[in-house]
Amino acid sequence: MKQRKLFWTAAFLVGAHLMAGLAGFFAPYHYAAQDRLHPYASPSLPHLMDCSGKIHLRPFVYGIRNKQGSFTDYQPDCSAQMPVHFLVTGEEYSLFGLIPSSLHLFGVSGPGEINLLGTDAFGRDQFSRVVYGAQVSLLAGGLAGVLAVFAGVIVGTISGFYGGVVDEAAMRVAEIAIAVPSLYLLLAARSFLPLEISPLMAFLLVISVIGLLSWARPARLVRGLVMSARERNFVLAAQGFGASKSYVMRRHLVPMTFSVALTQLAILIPQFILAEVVLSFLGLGIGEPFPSWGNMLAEAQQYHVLASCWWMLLPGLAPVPFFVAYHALADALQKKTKVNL
Amino acid sequence: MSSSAVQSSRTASLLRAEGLHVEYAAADGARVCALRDVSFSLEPSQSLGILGESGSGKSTLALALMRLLPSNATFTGKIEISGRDLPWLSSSQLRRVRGAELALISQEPALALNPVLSIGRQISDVLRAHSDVSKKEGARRVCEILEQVGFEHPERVMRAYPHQLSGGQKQRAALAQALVCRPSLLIADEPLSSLDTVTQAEVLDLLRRLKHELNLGMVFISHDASALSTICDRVLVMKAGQTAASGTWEQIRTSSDDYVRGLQFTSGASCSDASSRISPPVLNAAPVLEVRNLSKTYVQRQMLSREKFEIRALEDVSVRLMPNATVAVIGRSGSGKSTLVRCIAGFEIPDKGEVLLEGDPVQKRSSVQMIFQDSSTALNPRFTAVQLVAEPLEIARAGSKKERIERALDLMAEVGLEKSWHSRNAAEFSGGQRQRLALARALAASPKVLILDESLSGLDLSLQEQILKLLLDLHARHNLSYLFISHDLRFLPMFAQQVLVMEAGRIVDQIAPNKLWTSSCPATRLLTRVNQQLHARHAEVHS
Amino acid sequence: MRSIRPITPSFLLACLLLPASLARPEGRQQDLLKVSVPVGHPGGVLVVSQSSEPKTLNPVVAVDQPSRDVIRRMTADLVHINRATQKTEPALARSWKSNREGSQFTVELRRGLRFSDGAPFTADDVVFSFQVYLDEKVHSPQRDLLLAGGKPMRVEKLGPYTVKFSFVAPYAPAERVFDSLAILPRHLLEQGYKAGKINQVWNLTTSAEKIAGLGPFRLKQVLPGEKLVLERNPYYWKTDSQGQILPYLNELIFLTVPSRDAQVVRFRAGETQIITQVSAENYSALLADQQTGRYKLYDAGPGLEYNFLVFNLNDDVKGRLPAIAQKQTWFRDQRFREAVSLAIDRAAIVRMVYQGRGVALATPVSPGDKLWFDSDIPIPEYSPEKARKLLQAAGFSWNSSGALTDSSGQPVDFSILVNSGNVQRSQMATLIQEDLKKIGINVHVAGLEFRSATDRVLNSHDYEVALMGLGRGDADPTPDMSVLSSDGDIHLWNMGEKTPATPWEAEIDRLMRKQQVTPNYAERKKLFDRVQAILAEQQPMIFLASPNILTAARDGLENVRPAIMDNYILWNADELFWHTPAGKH
Amino acid sequence: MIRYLSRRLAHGVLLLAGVSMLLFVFQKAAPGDFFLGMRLNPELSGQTLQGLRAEYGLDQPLPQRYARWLGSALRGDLGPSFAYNLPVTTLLWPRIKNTLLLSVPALLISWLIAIPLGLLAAWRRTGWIDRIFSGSTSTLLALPDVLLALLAVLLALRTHIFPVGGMTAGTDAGESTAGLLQHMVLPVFVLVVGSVGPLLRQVRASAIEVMDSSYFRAAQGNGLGRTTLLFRHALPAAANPLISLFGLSAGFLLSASILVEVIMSWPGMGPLMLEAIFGRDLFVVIGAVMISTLLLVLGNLLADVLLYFCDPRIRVQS
Repeated sequence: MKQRKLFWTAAFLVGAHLMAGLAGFFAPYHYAAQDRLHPYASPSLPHLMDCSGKIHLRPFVYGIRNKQGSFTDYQPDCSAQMPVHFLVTGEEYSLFGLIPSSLHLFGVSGPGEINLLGTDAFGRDQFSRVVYGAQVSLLAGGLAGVLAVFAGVIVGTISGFYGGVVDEAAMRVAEIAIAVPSLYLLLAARSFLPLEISPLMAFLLVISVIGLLSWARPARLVRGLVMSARERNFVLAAQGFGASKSYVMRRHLVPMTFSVALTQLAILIPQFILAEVVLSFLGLGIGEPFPSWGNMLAEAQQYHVLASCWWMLLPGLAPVPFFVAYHALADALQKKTKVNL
Repeated sequence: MSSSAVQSSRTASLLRAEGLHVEYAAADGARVCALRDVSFSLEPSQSLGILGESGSGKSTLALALMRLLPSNATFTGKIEISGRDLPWLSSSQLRRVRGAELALISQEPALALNPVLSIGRQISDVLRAHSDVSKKEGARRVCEILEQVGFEHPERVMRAYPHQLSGGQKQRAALAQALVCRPSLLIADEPLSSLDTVTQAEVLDLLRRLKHELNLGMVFISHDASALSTICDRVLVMKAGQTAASGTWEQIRTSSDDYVRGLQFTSGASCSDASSRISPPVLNAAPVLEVRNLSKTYVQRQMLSREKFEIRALEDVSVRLMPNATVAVIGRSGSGKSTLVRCIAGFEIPDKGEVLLEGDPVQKRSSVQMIFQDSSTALNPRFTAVQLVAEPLEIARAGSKKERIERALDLMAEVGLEKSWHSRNAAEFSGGQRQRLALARALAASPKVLILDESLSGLDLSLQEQILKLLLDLHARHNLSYLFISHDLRFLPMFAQQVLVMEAGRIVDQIAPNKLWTSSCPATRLLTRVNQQLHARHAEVHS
Repeated sequence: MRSIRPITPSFLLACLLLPASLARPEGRQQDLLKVSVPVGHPGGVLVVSQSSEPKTLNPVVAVDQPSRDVIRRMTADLVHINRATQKTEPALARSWKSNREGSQFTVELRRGLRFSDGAPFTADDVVFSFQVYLDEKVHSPQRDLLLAGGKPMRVEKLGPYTVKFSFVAPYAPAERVFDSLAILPRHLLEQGYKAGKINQVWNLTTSAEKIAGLGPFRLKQVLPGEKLVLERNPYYWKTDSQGQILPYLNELIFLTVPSRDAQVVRFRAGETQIITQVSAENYSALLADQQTGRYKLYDAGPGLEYNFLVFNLNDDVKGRLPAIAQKQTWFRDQRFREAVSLAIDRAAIVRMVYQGRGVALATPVSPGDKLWFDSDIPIPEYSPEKARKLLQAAGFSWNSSGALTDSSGQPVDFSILVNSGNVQRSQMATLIQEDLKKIGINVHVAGLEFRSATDRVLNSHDYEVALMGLGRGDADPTPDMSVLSSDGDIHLWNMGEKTPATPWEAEIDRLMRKQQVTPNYAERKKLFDRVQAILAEQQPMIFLASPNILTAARDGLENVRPAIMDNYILWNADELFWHTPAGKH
Repeated sequence: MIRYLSRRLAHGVLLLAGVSMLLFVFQKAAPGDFFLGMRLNPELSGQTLQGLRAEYGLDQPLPQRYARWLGSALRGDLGPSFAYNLPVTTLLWPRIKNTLLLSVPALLISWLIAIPLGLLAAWRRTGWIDRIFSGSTSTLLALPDVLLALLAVLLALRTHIFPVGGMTAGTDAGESTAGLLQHMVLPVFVLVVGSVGPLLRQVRASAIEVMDSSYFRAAQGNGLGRTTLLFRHALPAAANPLISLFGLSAGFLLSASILVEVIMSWPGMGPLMLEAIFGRDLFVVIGAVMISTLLLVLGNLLADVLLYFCDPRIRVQS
């Protein structure tokens, strides 16, 4: 049963990441496509019944037009019915940045747009941006998580295996790494990057810095594990066969940390996804026009958005299914780890 | 108690189990049957022994009787305690039965006591859960029971925490906790297996005494027939979750079933047979292993404390091991045996003294190999069998990968493992097979000296015998010298040429094995006496 | 939520203070200033939010807006710029005379005035104040404005109420620089000044009785990080037309509310009573429920802030930053700059970023600057077609994928550096990115936090194009010299250039220097118009838009006359009053 | 004990020194200094700013500045704030108080919720209760603090039950406890919701470990009641990792609420720290981090002392 749960959560996560990777297909529009006539349009949900009460078989959305004297208040335009189609050709995009395509999962025919989650200040489709934003947020979480765990396993293994002065030094440095706020370093890191690299690259580099800086916690865990592991009989036995230190670490100790590392990864990735939100909130996140869950949510701190555009808060909920899945994965891994050890 | 007495007078049975059936849902969704149609009954103040090899479902039976099965287990069957149907009790009724009428002591007393609560509190909590006693009265009763289980200073024990007690004391405290409410039935799940022989004898004595004093009904679970035979009226033999035999000792003893017999007796014949094959040690040659004046002191520092504790684990210990010889080291737990072998194997660095291999300080560590007590910890669970055996070769960079695998397979065959098992993980082998695997792997390192650190004590009697036979075989074939660590003296005469008795880090007696029972050294005499006590019935049978 | 207490402390205070202020202790003649505004009732409390807390109460060192906003309510100047008319008018100086060339001013002070602690105000205080401001060791930010021709002004006391100021050269804006130069109480500060500790006095931990000024309010209490409470100065020197001593309000409370959006939230919830500045989007949101919210919104028209793109034309990047130096060949071409300007949809910026509450700009001077705006200069039109033609004429072409390439086939792309903390400017950058894509220019928007961005523009010059905004604090061209003159401190497009790099820059330098010494307004205006025309033609900076000054106040607050200078709504705090005397909302 | 504590304190001092040095280096690495921010003001000349820089010693080389700062820090003076012209300690103290006013109750409430709920979840570890539990803790963890705080503001704005921000009403002088409590409700609530998720998981995990142990099964087998089992037996045994976590959380008392404070305009360390970091008000940042680090050190020390009293294995000598 647990195996099955593990399988399904892993399958969900793979699927969700794939969906983010295939954002071009799932998103009806490009993330940067502006519709300057319709900023802050509220979500347009597909209808089956039109203004006159007639039922249609194919779902459709209405176009919108500005209310008198306002830039951001709209009313549905009953005269512009736009049926929803599936697998339509639309704007060009490239899958994984390689395969050019113009096929989209769904879209509407007609002059207007379908905005399942409304539009933002530039009239950009929020749904498309959430889907594309997943790329940035998940990539950020994954990248930083992998780096943190990787660095943590290396430092933790060495520190736990050698003990003594090496361990003492590593742990003192770890304390410092935990105590220092990374914000300061981020300012430095971001400002040193050349400007001509794209905001996406710049952001990924910044998030990598965060990841590398977060080695301390996984390192402590791995260290504890290695410290107990190096006293285990099979490690002693290997040494009894005359094994070198590097052999013992490579063959016995590091593999033993894998499950802890994997669990840490499943715990850290969500944390880094949230870190991205905080960074964006402070204006240190990914730059325009790239969407991320964080910089989309950051817009909601503006009063007018908060007070009158509730849909702008929705990107804040996007991480929820991922977190549930990641935590389920972490739990399942933890249980598995326990059985194995 | 009075109500149960009334009921029991009607049904006349203290415990009746009928058709017990337990299945576990395994992680991969499969169902594993741990207990299959087991039935028995027990009259008040009677005791029933449950005998079986490890994995035969004994512990599942104990948990089922307590209704403490884990959540992935499904139970069917009928259990009546003093006429009440246990599986149908509500959780609050069940709570009232547990501890008051029915109590459990389990395998590992160190794990059965909450490490952060004082003994007194743990016992009085049980008392207070079942009867409305005042604090003072409670303390008195706790004191009383502690005295009854043989503590001399119950007040001190009440304030103590589990880690301050020795293994035997812990088991006694656990016993006090189980018995404080005067239950009519005690389920003892391998209460001896984690104790050293001396303590085993003490606890066994105590149980016998309490059984009489308290009129206790008892279900005693063990893999050790000789210990069981000293306390149980009747016995139930289990095999793979099923009843293999049951009845009085007389009936069991005369059973024709090989399994049932194997659990009780060693066929001394095969052993002596093997010992005849033992090549005599070369006495005049230089010792293959010489340990000179080894001393080792551990310093323990308490967190938050300035004081240091010095534990003198070894004091001026010297050992000489001749080629092809076997030296046994015996002693109570904590006498320094393990430290000695760890120093020899190079896992510890002694403070003083030296370890010489063929006259030189040990150069190649692989020449001295160690077989650990619990082989499951000595084998990396991630490795397959062939990887495990080939590991010493890989480390020594001996031959090509193919050659190494071939050699490993040969070694597996030599120790009696099927070559076709090569891709199994260590966990997929049984205890005895794992010990063979460990041997094969030690041999792969072509050692001169093999240290056997209680290598037999985790195994059932029949398995012990098989491994011993294998050891004797290998001894001859590979020109090995054995350093044999044990607290069980039964096999020594057939095996060792010399016995060293250790106590408190020193060697207090050096003696030939056949003179063990006549030694004048008090430590040796204690060990021999206890062994005799524990295995009294066994000895009887053997003779 | 809040219970109505029978006697609020502030009400009690009003009762106590009122008789005291009516019965002035001396019968001596006082030069009070009578202002003609609608007459109000005394009493009440006004709560206003500030985006960060004041850093100091010391006028000599204060540079940040929150500190200045508070200090200006507590102090007074000799000559004051009327925020509504943008012209100077008498304040502590009853009158002043200047010599013909405009280099010497003789100021007659009002008599019989008192500081808020009751100490009398004389010429000595004026002389002391200027001594402090001009002291080089003090590093007062005000000093720089008091220099003409690089030399400090001289201050002489001619009598107990007469002071003479002289500059070494004619100084056209002289009158205006007296504005907001707080006159300091010599009796409280001289000791600190002599001890060399003038920078440390009057900080947020100083007790209220040690701080005094000539402004309408005086300090009552500081709750660090939270709020600062001012109370009515009973010795203030302005009266309304009926002779009531101003100010009307009993207390003025500055609440620290870190973000502009949170300020709106607090206002909307009724916890503050005015907002100094509202963003256009928030303004629209507030407008929607103005009725239920019981507040009024004010649009004071275009302010003095101007947003612009600036091209990196610094010479020192050559060799040091080759990639940028290469792009500078495009940037140096006036036709390229103009094409970029033509491709930017300024109307869309005004509409999308300012919700229509702003104006497109052709020069740094917005129409809000009543005295210096030149309506003859047209706003650059939005025409990607014209931009394309211009680029073609300048030797650019487009490759097969539609990207603009220069004559050597190099694709034209650049990054726009923007302060990521500024929502409006980030939005502008996003819009411009989209606009320039239409003429084939690929733009990266590089958002950096404020100081990192500023460091690149001012110090390292490691940027290509920057989107920035500057505020013109005073409606006068002189402070613009530091941007426009080629030797200016923040001559953004070419920092630290020794001599003007181009003839048109030389021309700007000449015109700016000339206007500074021309006393006649009409002549100065002509000179500055010419400067604006050159800027509009050469476009070293592409001026984009200027937001309207939008403010809001709760219903019942009277005499609210928002202006585009200084603190937009509090500038006449002494005249504000609650329609209902208790001032309850 | 004294020897141990002094060793830990020495570690703490080492940590403080390391952190401060690192901050100096970082600060140097981040471009621009405090006074750069004033340069875009057309009224200020570069010369004046240069003078101000010199006055604060910003023109000196880094090691020299660090040495000077270290010297004064040892005397208890953490340097001046450039922006406020005040000693950092004077500046920080009231804000630390305000922040603790939020974070300490939030911390305590979170633990008070997490312990019984976590124990219960561990007890009822199968079936739908567990699914709801893990689903809701994951959701709690997934909701960014930013979103929670914004939702709280929205709630306050729509319902008018609670004030939308700040510590006291604008017109209050700040003495009324009732008013203060009213203002505390929402931010504390947001902090609790934001922090209770991981605690719940931790409590549950530790408790499960204990409940899987044979001594717990033995206690169950002895017929102890549920409350006794959970609170008298499971909780003390599961306490070790929780106490360490509790000690660790002391280090975040000052920083955990930064975003909430900013969004809900609580006059604590949050707004000040952000302003100081972005404004390069060096000594304010260093001072704040120093105090945070000190809390971390003290928190760990406190955890050790608590462990000493809670865990007899540490306390009693064998």
